[in-house]
Amino acid sequence: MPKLSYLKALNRALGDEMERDPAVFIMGEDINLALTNTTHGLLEKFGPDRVIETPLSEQGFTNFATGAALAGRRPVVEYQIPFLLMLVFEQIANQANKFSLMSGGQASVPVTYLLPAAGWRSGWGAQHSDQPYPLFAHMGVKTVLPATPADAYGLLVTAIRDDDPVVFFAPIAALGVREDVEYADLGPVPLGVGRVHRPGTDVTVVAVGHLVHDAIAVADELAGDVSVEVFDPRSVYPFDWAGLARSLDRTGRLVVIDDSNRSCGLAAEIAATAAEELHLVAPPKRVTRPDGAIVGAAPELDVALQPNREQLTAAIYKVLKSGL
Amino acid sequence: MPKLSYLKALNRALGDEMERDPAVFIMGEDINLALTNTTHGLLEKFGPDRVIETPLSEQGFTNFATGAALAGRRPVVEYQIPFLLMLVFEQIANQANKFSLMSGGQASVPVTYLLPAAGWRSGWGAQHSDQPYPLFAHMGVKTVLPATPADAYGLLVTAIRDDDPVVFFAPIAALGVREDVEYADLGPVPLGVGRVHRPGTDVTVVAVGHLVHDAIAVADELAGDVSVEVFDPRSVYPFDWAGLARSLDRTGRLVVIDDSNRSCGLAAEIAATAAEELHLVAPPKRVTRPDGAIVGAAPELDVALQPNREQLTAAIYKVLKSGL
Amino acid sequence: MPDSADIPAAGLPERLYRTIRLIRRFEERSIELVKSGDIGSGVHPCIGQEGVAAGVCAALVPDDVVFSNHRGHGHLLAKGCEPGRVLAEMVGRVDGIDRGRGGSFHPSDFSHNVYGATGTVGHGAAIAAGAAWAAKQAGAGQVVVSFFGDGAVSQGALLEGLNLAGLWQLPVVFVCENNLYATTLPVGTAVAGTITGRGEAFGIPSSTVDGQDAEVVLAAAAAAVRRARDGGGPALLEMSTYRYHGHHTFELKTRLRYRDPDEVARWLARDPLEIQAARVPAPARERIDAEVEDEVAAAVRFALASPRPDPGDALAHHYSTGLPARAGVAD
Amino acid sequence: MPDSADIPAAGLPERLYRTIRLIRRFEERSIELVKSGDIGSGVHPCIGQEGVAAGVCAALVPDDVVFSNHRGHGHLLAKGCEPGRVLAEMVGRVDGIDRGRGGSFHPSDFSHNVYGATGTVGHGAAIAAGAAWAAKQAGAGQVVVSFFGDGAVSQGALLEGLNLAGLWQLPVVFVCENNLYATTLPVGTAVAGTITGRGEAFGIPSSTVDGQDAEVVLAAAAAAVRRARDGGGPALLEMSTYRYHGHHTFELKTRLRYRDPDEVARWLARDPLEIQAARVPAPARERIDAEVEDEVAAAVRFALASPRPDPGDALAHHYSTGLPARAGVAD
Ligand SMILES: Cc1ncc(C[n+]2csc(CCOP(=O)(O)OP(=O)(O)O)c2C)c(N)n1
Ligand SMILES: Cc1ncc(C[n+]2csc(CCOP(=O)(O)OP(=O)(O)O)c2C)c(N)n1
Ligand SMILES: [Mg+2]
Ligand SMILES: [Mg+2]
Repeated sequence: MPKLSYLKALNRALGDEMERDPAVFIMGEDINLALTNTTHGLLEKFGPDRVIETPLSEQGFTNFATGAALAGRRPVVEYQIPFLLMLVFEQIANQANKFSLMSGGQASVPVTYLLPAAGWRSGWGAQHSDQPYPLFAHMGVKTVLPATPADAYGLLVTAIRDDDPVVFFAPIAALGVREDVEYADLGPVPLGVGRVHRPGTDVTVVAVGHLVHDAIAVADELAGDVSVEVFDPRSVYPFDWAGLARSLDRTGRLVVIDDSNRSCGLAAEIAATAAEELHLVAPPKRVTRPDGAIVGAAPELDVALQPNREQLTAAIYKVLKSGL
Repeated sequence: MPKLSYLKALNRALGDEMERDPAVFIMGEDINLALTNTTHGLLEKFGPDRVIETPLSEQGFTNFATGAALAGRRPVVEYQIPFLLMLVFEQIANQANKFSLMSGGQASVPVTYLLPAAGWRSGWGAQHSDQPYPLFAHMGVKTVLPATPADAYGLLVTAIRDDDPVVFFAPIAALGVREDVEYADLGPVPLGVGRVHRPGTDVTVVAVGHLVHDAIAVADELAGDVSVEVFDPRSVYPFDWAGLARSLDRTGRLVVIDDSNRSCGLAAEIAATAAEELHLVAPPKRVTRPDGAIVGAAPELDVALQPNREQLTAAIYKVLKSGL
Repeated sequence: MPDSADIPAAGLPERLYRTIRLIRRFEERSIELVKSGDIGSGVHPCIGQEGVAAGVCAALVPDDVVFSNHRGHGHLLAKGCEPGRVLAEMVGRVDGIDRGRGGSFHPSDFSHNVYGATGTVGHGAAIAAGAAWAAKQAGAGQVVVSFFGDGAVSQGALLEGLNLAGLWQLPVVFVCENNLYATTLPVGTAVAGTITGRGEAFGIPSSTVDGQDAEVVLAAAAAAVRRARDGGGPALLEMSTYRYHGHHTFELKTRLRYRDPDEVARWLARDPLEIQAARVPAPARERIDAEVEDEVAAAVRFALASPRPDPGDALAHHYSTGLPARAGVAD
Repeated sequence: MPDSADIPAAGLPERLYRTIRLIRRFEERSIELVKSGDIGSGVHPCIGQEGVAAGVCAALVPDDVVFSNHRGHGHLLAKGCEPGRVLAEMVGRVDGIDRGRGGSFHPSDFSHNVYGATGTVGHGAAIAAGAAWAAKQAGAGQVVVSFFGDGAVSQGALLEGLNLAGLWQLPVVFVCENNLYATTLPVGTAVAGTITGRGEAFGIPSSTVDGQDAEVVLAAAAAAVRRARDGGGPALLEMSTYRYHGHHTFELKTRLRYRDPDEVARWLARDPLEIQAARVPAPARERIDAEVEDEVAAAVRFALASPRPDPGDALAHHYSTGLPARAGVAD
């Protein structure tokens, strides 16, 4: 079976969808030369009418994509750095995502916003390592954060085919992940449907993106001692509450490990919903980033601010020992 | 005792701080004529070097304020509409708020971002009624949302004097609130210190902004039947966790009513922290906006999407009946 | 290919007069409906600027696309939208062009290729550039018009959009309605350089046009639209115009003083309605006036008779796929 | 008032040569430290562009303020920052100008009035306008310089900043280092119109300058700085220059092909170091070269000898008031 990398899965999904649907095109910075590797070979195959190299005008071309979408096209817009999604936040959350509503359903804005560089870049400092996906969830913008190559392929295909704006976060730390897959088995993955990577009965660990792999590693480590279920929602918004409910019905205990900031982050939403609406026999625990930027030029400072396996392990034992 | 309105409190705080500290100035759109009334009389009193009317260049003048702050000034920047804080989100959260960190403490950016129009405008549609404060909390930007005229005065003074960026949300629905105060009693209110508006023993209702007044009304209504404590954090970030802990130690039961969207909103953070770290004898409940924009030209549609007293009352009874 | 260059000359003055008159009376009735509380948002009246909407849209064919802005009623009526459905939208009823979800501020009517009016001033120009790119790719000769005001030309996203349009030679006509004020801000205190200079900086042919004379507007628009249609790229037309009312009907209460009465008087003397009326024989004018009265009266009746939306539907249309927005309370 | 117009002519060629040589050798050593893994972020080398930093900063007095960008080492060294502390910052040590919190990408050094380098391309120009406004208000004749690249001129916030600077006649000199590429994007495929045309659109005197000749750069900068200091308002200087290395040291691995070897050769033939070297007598040059070698060697020793930050301090400096950032785990 061929090994598919996460990065190659993105590239393949883009190529397949551009092949399948002439309405699909991609725009962004340095995509002709595939600086991020996601667009590798696309210019040669589809030409400059489908692969649009843009100036450094993120707000302008994000709005531009909205206009092209209103006119029937399916743009994929690539951004090189997480903060660029903050720079265009208003164009996505307050404009693109509201056209359907404001037009009473006449308009649809099927744009995919692709960030193939979410999260920490070692030593790149305070402005290159954010994980702004909770911001989009808060505004009700469809948002995905796949952990595996097959899910990355499937959710990118789904995002492109979806009639609403969808923000796609690909964590830097997961881009190298490889998976044995039959290409024939690759296909769309529905929005809002999670996945249990590892069944367990003692505690549910919710993780997204690259942290899914850390959660699986910890689960393996603790196997025998603790039966950990690893639940990966895959979509940040809409969220698979039913899937999480099924898992908590089994375990009754919850730990969330998340790479976004703590306050009003994804882990907060999961812990809050679990506490309010789902089956818990012990207080939930969160392992997240602090509410601070990744620090700077000193990797040791950065690492100190990132959720890690030791913290996850400690949290798991804490929830096992505690009860309500 | 003179009656002070919320709006007048903002105007008075601006005037007092500009009087006290020549480094303070205000910039924004239509402030010469005080379209929002917050700058009433300031141009006449302080002149065009301290009251700067700006073109429609929100990103430009938000960055401009950062530059003036780095050079030792204390800008107050007014925005007319909630979404404008999304438009400049990157300039505040990724730039202004990171200069202190990126400079290793050399730089400070004492800018106050003043939104005297937070929340719903009846019939003004999908783009004029947002409550984006959880977005700033998520990024660790100091954020306040006072409910009363005296708190509005005190927190605006504090925001202006604070050496970090502070976003000040004044809810439209609270601007008309009036309060008997001795001007001599007006003074700074510290960041991150909440306030118990009404002590109670059965349940803690956390509310911010204009919803504090609804919470108090419901508490009064239920008095005799249920003893409701109304806790107003006043600051969204930093949050007064110690104050909330003291309240929950008394009540053990929590309802949060909040006008921001549900997912990853302020209520999510409060419920999550309470569930994880504080004393609860029953699952917390949230009464929030849906993850949707306020709808449009039909007020009845808008009202249907806003948290209301009936929902709060129902939630209070629910948490009283439930246990862990 | 549609051809906007040959606009039937026959009855042209009458057609333009009719459009201007319709917009004028529609706006006047709208203001009454604001006062009566039927239009909850208030409105941004375009009274005084009708010549721009009438002239520009007369240069378009139905396939052409319009992006409007907050002062947009005139753009929609001139593009051919039904007055009754536009007004129903403004009063928030189910028969509105947007089912009451857009309102006066965010009108769109895809049946007439009005793609919308985002509330973010200036950003519609960049959105329009994207629609124009799609039109160019489709190759059917469609032209996109983006209306915005003088305040919008200091918004970065608009300037970015001009760059993209100039860079890729897109079939878009940028129509800047320079009414000298952005709310209370005089254009001279907001714009360093000139408005046309901003278009030219991005290689876009730009010119200033008398926006009070619909026939002058039409001539300028027709030339720009024709060039865009023929692959000649974008244009920017700065329309010198003036709003006779406040920025928004809230000025009926707030009474902001920021315009010199003499200035107002000078512009009232160049009323686009009167300028065009003078070109139409009295009998025809009276006939048109009567027809417009009936049409506007019918529109008001239609709008007010339309049912209010069911609050139970408040979460509908948030997503094109029908995904219901997540509710604010768990049951 | 400080006066940049009378720059001491005595030893000027030597001073400019020394600065260029220092930047060149500093960058070459930095690249070695990237290869050795000591600089984790990699760097954006300014080799080939040293004439711009040297010439512009020679026109400034210590009180003047500089806003740098991602390709900023040269700006800092030319402004007088200590090479050792700048390098310590790049390797993330506590003796760095920003205590290791800024790194190569976000350097600031308030002791030399370098106010920082935001990562958001172009936005520094708008920030610089605000600092210039504060300087104008202070009335001490301080001038602010904002360095940015050709890619930045398509960023809306920069264009908004130009409008504010032109509108309010602020003492800011916008220095666009046009090295023909934004990462891999050729300027001609990004900029409709011209770069100077963008400045002029906002009423800012703008000119194109040979960025490879430090003395030409200095003359142009000195005139602009003098005018700004005297209340004459902003200027935009487009410096024609070229980077001899990749956009970022990641190109050492990725080997992107986007520049014609002949083009590279043509620009190598106009090396700012050689151009300035030709104006300095051999003995002086050899003395300077030796001094620079010692200075850079000492800088490397200083940087690598400086302690690494304590991970326990990771939450420090997030807030000027000392508020500790909220931790990611509750204890
Ligand atoms: C980006 C942005 N800034 C501010 C506002 C608030 N606002 C709405 S309309 C308006 C004035 C616009 O003036 P102009 O563009 O000249 O159009 P006009 O109202 O004169 O037709 C302002 C400031 C907004 N909606 N969007
Ligand atoms: C707003 C923004 N867009 C994109 C990037 C990613 N990026 C960093 S540097 C750069 C190229 C900048 O080119 P230019 O302005 O010409 O400066 P140069 O690198 O050539 O010195 C890009 C695209 C960014 N940091 N900020
Ligand atoms: Mg105007
Ligand atoms: Mg460049």
